[in-house]
Amino acid sequence: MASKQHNADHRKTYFVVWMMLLVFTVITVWVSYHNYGVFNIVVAMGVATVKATLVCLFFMHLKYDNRLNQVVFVASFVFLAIFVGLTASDELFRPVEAVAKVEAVRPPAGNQAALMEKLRNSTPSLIAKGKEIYLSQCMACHGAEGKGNGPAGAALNPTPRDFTSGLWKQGGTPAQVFKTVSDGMAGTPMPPFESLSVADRWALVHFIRSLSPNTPADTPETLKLIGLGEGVSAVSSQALPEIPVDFAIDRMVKEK
Amino acid sequence: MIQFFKIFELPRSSTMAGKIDALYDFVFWVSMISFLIIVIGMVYFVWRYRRRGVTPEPTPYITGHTPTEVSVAVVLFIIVMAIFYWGWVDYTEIITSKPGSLEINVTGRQWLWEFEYTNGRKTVNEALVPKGQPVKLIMGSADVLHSFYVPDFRLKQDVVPGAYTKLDFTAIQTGEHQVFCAEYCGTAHSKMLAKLKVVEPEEYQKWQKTWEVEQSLGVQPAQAAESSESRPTGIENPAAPRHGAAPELPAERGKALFTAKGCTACHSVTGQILVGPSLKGVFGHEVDLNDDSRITADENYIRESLTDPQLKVVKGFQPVMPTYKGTLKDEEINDLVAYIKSLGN
Amino acid sequence: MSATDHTKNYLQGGGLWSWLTTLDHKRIGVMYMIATMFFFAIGGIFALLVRLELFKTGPLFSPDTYNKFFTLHGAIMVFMFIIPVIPAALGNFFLPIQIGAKDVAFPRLNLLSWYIFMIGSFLLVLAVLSGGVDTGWTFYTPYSIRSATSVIFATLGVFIMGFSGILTGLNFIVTIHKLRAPGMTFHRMPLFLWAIYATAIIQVLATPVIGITTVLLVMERVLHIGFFDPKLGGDPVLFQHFFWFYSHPAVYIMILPGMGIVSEVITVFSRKHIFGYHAIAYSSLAIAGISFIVWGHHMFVSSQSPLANFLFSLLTMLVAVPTAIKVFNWTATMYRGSIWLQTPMLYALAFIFLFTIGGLTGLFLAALSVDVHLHDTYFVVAHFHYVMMGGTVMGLLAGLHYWWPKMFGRMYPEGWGKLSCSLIFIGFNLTFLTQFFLGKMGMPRRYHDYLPQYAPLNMASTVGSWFIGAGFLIMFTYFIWSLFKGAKAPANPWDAKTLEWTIESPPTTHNFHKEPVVTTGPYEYGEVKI
Amino acid sequence: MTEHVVPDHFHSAEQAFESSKLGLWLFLVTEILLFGGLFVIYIIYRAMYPDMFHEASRHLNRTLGFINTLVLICSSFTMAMAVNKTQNDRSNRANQYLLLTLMFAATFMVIKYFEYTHKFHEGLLPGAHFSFAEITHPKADLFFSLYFMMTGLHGIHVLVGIGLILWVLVRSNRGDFGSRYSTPVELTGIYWHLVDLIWIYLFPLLYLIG
Repeated sequence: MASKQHNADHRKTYFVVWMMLLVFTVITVWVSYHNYGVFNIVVAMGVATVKATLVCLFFMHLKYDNRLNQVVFVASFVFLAIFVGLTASDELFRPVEAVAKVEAVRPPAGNQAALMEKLRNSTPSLIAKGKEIYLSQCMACHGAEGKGNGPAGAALNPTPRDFTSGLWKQGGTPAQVFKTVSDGMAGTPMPPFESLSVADRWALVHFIRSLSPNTPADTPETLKLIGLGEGVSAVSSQALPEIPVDFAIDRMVKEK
Repeated sequence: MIQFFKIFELPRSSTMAGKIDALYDFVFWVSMISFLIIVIGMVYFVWRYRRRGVTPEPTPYITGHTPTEVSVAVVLFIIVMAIFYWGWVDYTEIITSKPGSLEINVTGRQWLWEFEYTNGRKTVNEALVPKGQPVKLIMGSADVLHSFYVPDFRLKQDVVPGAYTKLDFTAIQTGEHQVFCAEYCGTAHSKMLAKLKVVEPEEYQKWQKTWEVEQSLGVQPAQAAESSESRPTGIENPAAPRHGAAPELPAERGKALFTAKGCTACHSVTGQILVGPSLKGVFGHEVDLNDDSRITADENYIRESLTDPQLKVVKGFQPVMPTYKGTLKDEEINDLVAYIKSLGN
Repeated sequence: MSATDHTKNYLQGGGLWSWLTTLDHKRIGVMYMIATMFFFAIGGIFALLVRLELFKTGPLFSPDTYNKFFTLHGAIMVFMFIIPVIPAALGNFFLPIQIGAKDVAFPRLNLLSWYIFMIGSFLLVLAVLSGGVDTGWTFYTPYSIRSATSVIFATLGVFIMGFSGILTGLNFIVTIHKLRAPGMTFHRMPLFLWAIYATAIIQVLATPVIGITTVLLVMERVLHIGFFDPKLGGDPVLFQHFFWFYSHPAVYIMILPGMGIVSEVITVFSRKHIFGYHAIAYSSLAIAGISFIVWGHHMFVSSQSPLANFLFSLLTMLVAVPTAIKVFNWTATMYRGSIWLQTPMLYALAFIFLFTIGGLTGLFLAALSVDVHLHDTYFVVAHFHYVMMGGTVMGLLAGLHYWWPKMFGRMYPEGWGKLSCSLIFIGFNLTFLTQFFLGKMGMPRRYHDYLPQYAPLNMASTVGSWFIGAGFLIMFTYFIWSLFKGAKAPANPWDAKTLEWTIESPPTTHNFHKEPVVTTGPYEYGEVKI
Repeated sequence: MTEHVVPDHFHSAEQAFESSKLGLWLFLVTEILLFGGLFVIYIIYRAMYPDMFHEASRHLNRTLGFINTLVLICSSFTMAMAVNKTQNDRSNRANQYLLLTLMFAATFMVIKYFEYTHKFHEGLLPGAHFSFAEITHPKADLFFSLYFMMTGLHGIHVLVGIGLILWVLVRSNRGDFGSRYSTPVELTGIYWHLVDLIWIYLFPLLYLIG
């Protein structure tokens, strides 16, 4: 174990190191309130590394330790750097068109959102169209009058929703019903109907809500679910085939 | 011995195939030579210095010879660097898109390939490309990872959901090339096959023109009044000569369509339950539906199951069958019904 | 050295409870061996089922069942057999003895790592019983997130087994650094220990990353955190980076111990000093180092950036150099030796033959343009079976036969040993040489059913797998038989010079009566000074 | 002062101490690589979506993060003092410092608890459960997934640290440690400093994005 005297001056260094750590923390916070652009990250990381080395050398006694432990500790950072470097060499250096593609996967704010916005409010013609689609796609499980007593529904567990009851498992606002129709309900036999076009699904939503006594209106909260309001949170994969080909092509041409 | 390897040869049907085969052969012979050096050396030593009696013979005290080891390392390093560089040069050619290539949108979906041409024409598990013209596939996936692999072209490219990937090739041989899915994607990964037909450029143009004319007349391809000769494959190639002497029976055409359109992915013809019900011995018999009613599986039921699959779903199955409305022509539906009828005995 | 009866050997004394709570590295090594060999049998059965399905075209099992078979074959063989078997079973047993120590540095930690390994494998067995997993042993997202099979059990099992690997690796590094007998400098250690040391370094550095990967995969399925799920904005290729950052070093965790054993066996059965001790020792460390910078060659065609492909292809080529030096040096060791063709030597020669093919076919897959053609085809399946089974398993069998007399004090039957070795060798080549050509003809991996043109080669491959099955069946029986009926083994049946042969077989609980002082290197054979 | 017996396969207590220290440093390597994985995801996604990280991180409570950093630094200091006191046979002073360290660790977890509940309430949840109107960037859920994964894993390590310090405190009270044998205290100390070191990096990366 370290000798007595050796320990005595340890206590002094601990105190000094402690103070320096507190000061450095204040510095990092202070710097973060001023915007120096990319310099911010460099300062933040620099100060953090200085604090880390202080803790390592003095608190963890690495300074007085034998060479093997020092090599072992430094080696872990070397291999972590390899992991970061080579993974970044792939993820951050992909050809622009592929990265741009990822953005294009988002339903573009343009025509898609406008279409969704227009179809969001119910119209008699939409309800009529919805009824026709309902009879071909949903009647088997949800029954002719939407009471959830469809012939195929009896065997399913849980039994299909009875729309006339006014109860909604995933919310009854137009956006929420749209999301349930588009993505289905995990853990239940309700499959995603993403193969139906957006217009058909809206028609269905309005027809279904016309059966139900409880029809709450949309809030910005629920609109988020289907990508209206300011941004989109859940990217439903069916957005992909919906992309008109020409949009993807001209996006590619612009990139090259 | 060379002849022996020939039977494992694949046709070289793209500009890249020859180059990739050249590097393959080079690495093959480098490996064969080093393998023989090591193995013949080993066998000779084992035979020459085998222990004859019970007591081991005296052996020399050799602890190594650094110069030979270093020279082995250096020689090998040079060879592998050459292989790397050669591979890299060919690879850059594989990934560079040539200007003016024909762009086709490919979507990999669990267990079938959808092709979409710039004029909006859609085909499933089948694509026609002109010979000699660079083609660029813009590929996206609708669910999980897939990989578009054409062994005859020696090319493959993963299809990643959430991003587009691209695969460039220039076909130099007409004919039919098999497309595989090379990235594991679930139950029917081995059934996710497609055919890539390479035809003469004029034929390709005619193929597109006839379709575009139909479109402009506002006639839905499914209901298009088919001319008398019906085409065996879902794709009309008017100029293609009718192969086979006897006119094909609709059932035979239906059988080809059954695999071509990806039905085998979910429906077996052997009675085995895959994703969907087996179609063996179904035609003409009673079928229980999800809504506990019973109907006889006649032509109308099969036709309706192709266009609106979710209407009458067989008991115990999920309504996940995609609709073929718009991608199957009417006479193709007739062929498929004929084929399923032939399974009905 | 007649077996002194006053100190009982480590096998005797105490019932099951004393085994289950033992701190003796030899007993823990035997317990690891029993567990890993049992899982090897299960993995092997799944392999035979996979080959049975591929015997001819047309479905024998349903596609889902087949997908579960190859997934479980992969997962069990990799995580429950080939990674732990040599380091944990043979390494645990012989590392302390070969450096002249009484035990490993942390005996309690050693027992804890065995229990963690059993808990992890219990979870994987639970995954098998609850319907199996059909995602492939690589658990690629997003399919592993969507699949309805019990992926969570399997990934948690892998997560827990990872800790067992870390603790073993940690134990070995500290033991090698701190407990070597007086006089046993690093350059007087047997090459098996250099290999185990390099493997332990990889285990400690790489295994935590599979830990975080499996945790994140479970979080994807449970909390939908979305790092690797394209539906939530994540990138599935990032998962592949995480998986292969561990899994490629893991394949070197598998092969390095095999190489260590072959170095031992070749020198003893050629009665010659190893050719280039320093070259082989430091190439083990070089391979361990390079193994961390090459993982991207698994992802050349998965939309990886051209820059990354360039770097990974270049760095992967570097691995060929230290590997080639090792193979060259083993062959050179046999020059002017006195070669005694016993079963361990047969397996070592089989290792050199098969591993050379495995290594060289790696060159095809490291070259970028050829990999675009061959990736995810049966060429890759053949390559890694040649390296893993042709390499590690041959090395393991060489080590098992070489050290069996020392571990259990019984000789295995030499004739049966040679028979099963030739059966396995022939069967192996028949099974996997054909798969190289299947791959060249473009047959993709993990195919439940294949096109007719691939049928003849697949049939031959399945027949080959039956030979392998027969060979292993014979081996298991004669090993069990030898435990009870085998001839009593002398202390040094092969007249070898490393420390484990200076004590009785089976060794006493404290290995050495008097702590050995090492004065010479491990391979001082060869009397004729040239 | 109960006599500590050196396990017989070691030659000396010094060798036993050096071995367990090397063993712990190797374990710390695995901890760094475990957290390293999450840092890699952070670096990749921050480089891909820098504006999203700026926007999302503004919704973290900086003052609480700042206080937590100070708390952990103080706990690191008290831990170092505890180790020093143990080595000087001043075990009752050491117990007090250990108690102080425990208190700091507990305050850290309490502050964390408030931060988490506040976020659950606001809907700043990871991945698919993210439903927070103000942030418009479609991938904002990635930041909060990262936030919860990193601070969650770190929190678990703090809990383990608390357990270790409690165990060491109990044995120290019993008088097991002194200048001759203080390995468990030193090793727990080094582990605790690593937990603090990881937070030193977490705090600027998550909270202080400019």
